[in-house]
Amino acid sequence: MDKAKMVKIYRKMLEIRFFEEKVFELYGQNLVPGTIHLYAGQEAVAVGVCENLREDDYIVSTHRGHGHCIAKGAKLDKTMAEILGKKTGYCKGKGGSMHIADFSIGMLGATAVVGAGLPIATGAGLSIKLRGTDQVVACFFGDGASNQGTFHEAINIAAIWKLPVLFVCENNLYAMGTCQTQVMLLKDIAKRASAYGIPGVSVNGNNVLDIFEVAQEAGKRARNHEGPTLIECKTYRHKGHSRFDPATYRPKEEVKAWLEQDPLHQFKKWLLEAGNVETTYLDQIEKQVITAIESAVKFAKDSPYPDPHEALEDVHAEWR
Amino acid sequence: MDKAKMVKIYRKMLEIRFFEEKVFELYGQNLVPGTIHLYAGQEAVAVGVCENLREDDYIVSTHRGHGHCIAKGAKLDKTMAEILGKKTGYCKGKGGSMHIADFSIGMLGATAVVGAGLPIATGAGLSIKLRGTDQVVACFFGDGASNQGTFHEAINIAAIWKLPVLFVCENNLYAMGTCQTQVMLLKDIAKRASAYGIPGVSVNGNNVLDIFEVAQEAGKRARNHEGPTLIECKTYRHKGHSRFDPATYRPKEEVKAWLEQDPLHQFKKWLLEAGNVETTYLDQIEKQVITAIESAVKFAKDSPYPDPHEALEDVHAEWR
Amino acid sequence: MREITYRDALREALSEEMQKDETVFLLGEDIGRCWEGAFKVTKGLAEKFGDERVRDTPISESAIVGAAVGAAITGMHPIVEIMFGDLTTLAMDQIANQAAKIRYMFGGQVEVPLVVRTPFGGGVNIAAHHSQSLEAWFMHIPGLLVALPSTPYDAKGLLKTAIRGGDPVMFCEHKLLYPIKGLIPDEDYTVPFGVAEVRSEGKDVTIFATSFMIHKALEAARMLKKEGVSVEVMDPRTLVPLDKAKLISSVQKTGRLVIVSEGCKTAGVTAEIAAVVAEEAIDYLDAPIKRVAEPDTPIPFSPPLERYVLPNEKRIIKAVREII
Amino acid sequence: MREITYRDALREALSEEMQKDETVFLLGEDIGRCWEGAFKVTKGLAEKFGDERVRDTPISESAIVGAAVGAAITGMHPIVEIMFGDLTTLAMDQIANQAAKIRYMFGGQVEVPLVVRTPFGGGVNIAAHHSQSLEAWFMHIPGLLVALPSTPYDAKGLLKTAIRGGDPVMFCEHKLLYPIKGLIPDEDYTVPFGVAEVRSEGKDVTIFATSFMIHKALEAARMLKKEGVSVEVMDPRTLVPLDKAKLISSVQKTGRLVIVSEGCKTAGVTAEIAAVVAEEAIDYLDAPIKRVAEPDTPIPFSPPLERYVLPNEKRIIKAVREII
Ligand SMILES: Cc1ncc(C[n+]2csc(CCOP(=O)(O)OP(=O)(O)O)c2C)c(N)n1
Ligand SMILES: Cc1ncc(C[n+]2csc(CCOP(=O)(O)OP(=O)(O)O)c2C)c(N)n1
Ligand SMILES: [Mg+2]
Ligand SMILES: [Mg+2]
Repeated sequence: MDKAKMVKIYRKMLEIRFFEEKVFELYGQNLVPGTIHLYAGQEAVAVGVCENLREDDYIVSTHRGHGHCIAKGAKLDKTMAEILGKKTGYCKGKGGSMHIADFSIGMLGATAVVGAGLPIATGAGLSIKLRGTDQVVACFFGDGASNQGTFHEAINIAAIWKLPVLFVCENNLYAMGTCQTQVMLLKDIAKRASAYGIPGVSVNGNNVLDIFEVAQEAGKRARNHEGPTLIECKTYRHKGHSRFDPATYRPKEEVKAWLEQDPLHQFKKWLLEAGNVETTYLDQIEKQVITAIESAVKFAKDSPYPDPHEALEDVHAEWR
Repeated sequence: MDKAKMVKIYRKMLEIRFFEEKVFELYGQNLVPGTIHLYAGQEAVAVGVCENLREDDYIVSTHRGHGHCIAKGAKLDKTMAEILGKKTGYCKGKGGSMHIADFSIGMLGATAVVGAGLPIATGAGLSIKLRGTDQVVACFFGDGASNQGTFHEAINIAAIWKLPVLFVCENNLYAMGTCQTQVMLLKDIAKRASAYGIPGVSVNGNNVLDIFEVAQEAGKRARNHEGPTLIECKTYRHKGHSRFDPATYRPKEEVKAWLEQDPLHQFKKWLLEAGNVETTYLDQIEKQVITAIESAVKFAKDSPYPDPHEALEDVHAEWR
Repeated sequence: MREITYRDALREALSEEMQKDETVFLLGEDIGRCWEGAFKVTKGLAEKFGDERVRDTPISESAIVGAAVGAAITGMHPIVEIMFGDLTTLAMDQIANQAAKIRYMFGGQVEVPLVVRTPFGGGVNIAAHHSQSLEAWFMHIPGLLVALPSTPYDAKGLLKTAIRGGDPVMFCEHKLLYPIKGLIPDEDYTVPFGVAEVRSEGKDVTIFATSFMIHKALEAARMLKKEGVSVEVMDPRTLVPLDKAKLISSVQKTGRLVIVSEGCKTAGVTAEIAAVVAEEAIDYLDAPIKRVAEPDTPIPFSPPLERYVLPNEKRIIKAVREII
Repeated sequence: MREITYRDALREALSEEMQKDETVFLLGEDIGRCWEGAFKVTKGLAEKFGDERVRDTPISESAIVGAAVGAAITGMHPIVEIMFGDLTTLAMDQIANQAAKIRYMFGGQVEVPLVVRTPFGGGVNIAAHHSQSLEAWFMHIPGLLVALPSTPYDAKGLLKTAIRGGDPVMFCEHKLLYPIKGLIPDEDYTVPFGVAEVRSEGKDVTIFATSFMIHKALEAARMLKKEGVSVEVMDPRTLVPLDKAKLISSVQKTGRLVIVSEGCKTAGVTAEIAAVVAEEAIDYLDAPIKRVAEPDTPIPFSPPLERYVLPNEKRIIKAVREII
């Protein structure tokens, strides 16, 4: 991997981290309607996967989707505006945090129904196959989602039709307050791949380079018509599940241990030590990112809310 | 296994076979409304499993359920009457072939929605656990059903809660016209058990003694609070999927090979050769079975249809 | 004009649209060359268009519809067959939460051109899990269009419109209609959504009927005619969009309305139609509205029981007489 | 009498019935000790009754409801919590085809004593997948009972009735009702199904409203009173069974009917109520029926948009004025 790429990865991860910190702050100021599910702590997954994707590749996202959007190349300002319910947001304020999409960059949208994205990603894979392009789809979902029937049905279909889908399970150990160990006997969700005859890989979800490599391999297989891969990224969310969750169900030591393995800090350290990148350069990037986020926030704050009657638009396609 | 048990097994298998032949005949005479899914060819599965069950154990059945009913001990006459839509049938004619139940013997009913029985069986298992009895549940379903989301969700739940359920997959290679190889990459559906951390066993579904043993083992585990087992029985249906299906999608050689492994003939042969049972005794049983079926048919034919207005009864429980 | 069956009319629509548009493809359980559809609608299509475009699936209703959604939002025009309408219950999240809402939630960024074909209705003694009519559920979910052709002409024309459109369409067929015959033009044609058809003109009472019930309504109208009652029979052809204008003008003319539809009475199709008239045209009514539907029971298996719950000519005539 | 919240009232019902009847148990996602329910209804119950009877489940809606069905037909009284009503779509086969139909299909051999509790409704800006109201779907499926309490008193009393009964009950709560307070008796009581409650007597117009909308209707009634309009506000408390008699006698008295319910207008709760009156009591009406519901759109996220689609006092008052 060349330096430019490494730095780009760092920048993206930083963007996500700072973006989420800002969302958290704005939330405290009562500027974010509804609820939020922050991605902080899982940045390595979205970025490690998406850095293998082209603009015309697709992703399918979840309720915890800000990171996926940014990693795929969504604009910070329109993302933030959507989260604030503004007219200038990606979905004109209709979707909000849990339903961001940007079809112009292959971001096929987030669904707030846990597990509902897997069949949709499979369908995008089928579409690629039928259209005969060499695109791929990355489908993000959580450990909790892997107990939904859709997980089973969709991966099986992708397997038998050899569809170009990367099923990326972000195993952050919890689904709301429910620990993985309560709801499945397996330790490695990746092992479920064997039920469909496809490869399954468990990877350190806080190491962006590991993820990058695994996703690269899976991407190659996909583009080569060799079918889907199930990638399990073991990671951790830094905050509670949603708005008011203090996450007291997580043992303190566990939280501490994971925070020490912060994917961003680890990668920064690696860049400085093994990557031959200079601190000043990273500081510079950090400043740029902060500026970009500030300007996104300003854009979002300054943007108007949609007009109420716009609620009646966009239900049906144009042909009616 | 003692001789009496062996002979009982034979008798049950024979009952199912002759019963289904009769249903087919009555169907030809236009006495069976709707459609039918015959169990002929798969007798070893229902009998091999159910001979391990007590009367207070449960089974959950499918659209191809006559064999399950008879194996669990349902009365031939009330079963036949139900299939003919008569008032004297198990469900007063409301259920028909696809929805027979006999709660008095723990037959919790057949559902015609493929895969819908698995969660119900899991719930019966949960009920047993909560009530603290040592009953077990056997849940029958097909190869096709194992691609439903409910398969995944239900087995996972039974696994984590260690519920006393035998998930019995009758892999007859086809789901309607769809061959197993078209819709899953695995050869052995039992391997899917590993996705849930429970044992999975593939067994010759045309050998009743093999099935009996595997189910015995699984039953012991279940009664011992060690949790569920996935049992795959490789078998074959002798007829088409349903009423008018000539089953031409099945290669002739395949059909021939399987017919040669008829579970009933094999077991009969074994009884005569290894089991020390005399032909005359088996002939006698055969006669008894034929008589029993004839009388069931007579009962069913002679029974009245329900009164039309009975259609309005049984929607709600008594308390209203 | 040619006379063909409803089943063949559907197949022609599929075939012609697949011929014309490469992005149109079919998926569903047993629609391919081995079985060719539980009701044989896709007969011959796998041979003609190949297994890739006439795609057998595992028994995974939720993922089938979901896959169609994913294909629809990435440039394809999928047509799903769900073998029995009762089984749409298994895919209801993908239908009602995903397909129906994606366009809206994402601020109109994308269309979801997707057709779900499925047979509803009773009458063939296959009991509670294979005989329901659930159109009312779909009507209740904004974003979905709901078509329910009653003739071969409409079957072909509405299906073509559905395929050419950009919205998810719940295309509700009826098991007993597949073999019925009717005339269709030789050339390409479509039937627009939202345009009701008066199947028989009359002035004493309006019978609004859907799908297979149109034929029962026409039969009732013929019998009533003998008694001197002039019946207008109206077929909405699509429930979403609904041709309110035609419904209301017919009620304005006749002053009496009987609504006939399979599916359970409570909160069913007949409820919405009655409500529209009670809200927007009550002054034209000279009598109570009558609804003829299934009583609130599941569909029973045994023939005398099933006959008892399904709406028929007799019950329609009785309803008409009660308000004439 | 004590004043407690709707949330606490529900919890008391659960707790008291669990205390009384060993076969009653709870299952659902995050209802156990770690989270205690997304809306905290089950707070403290796991501690009190143990993890076996207050059972956290995987995210598997279909199997959760299915498991409850299996438990219900083998001697238990399960109470399922589905975290959001929108997610019942994932369990619709188990709800509508299994739970609802088992008793009927099997000729009355068994009861299915099962309660599915789930919150519906908008108003908290959580967009299209977490804000729907789908009661109309359940009404359409025979075999299900549908309760929708609007007060703490009813929440407790109806839930007890639901738990003690032998039928599957869709118990529809409302997100905005959880914190509201009301009086309940100290002693054990139940609220019967099928008995509507007149929340405010009046003679000029009847407002039939459900769930959270009762409070909007009462607010509207207060404001209209100032203008000299006397409004009768009726709360059905259960939609199945429906207290038709009380509805009709109120309409007979007032001659005017406004029906208010969240959920989309088309084929929704308001449709059935309008249809019942159009069929059985049209002669009492002096004006068209009015329906106040969500327009046919998904629920949008942004506050001004969401406010625009949800029914409110203003729209109710407007509807009343249009027919007064
Ligand atoms: C089908 C469904 N069930 C329940 C919920 C409520 N819910 C929202 S997020 C969540 C937990 C999801 O856990 P996981 O898949 O591990 O993702 P994570 O939140 O950890 O990123 C739940 C239960 C939902 N939105 N959809
Ligand atoms: C959910 C569902 N999808 C489709 C059908 C239609 N159908 C009935 S039986 C059947 C095939 C079932 O195959 P399998 O599970 O292998 O059982 P088998 O018929 O071979 O015994 C299908 C597709 C159904 N009844 N339910
Ligand atoms: Mg998680
Ligand atoms: Mg099979």
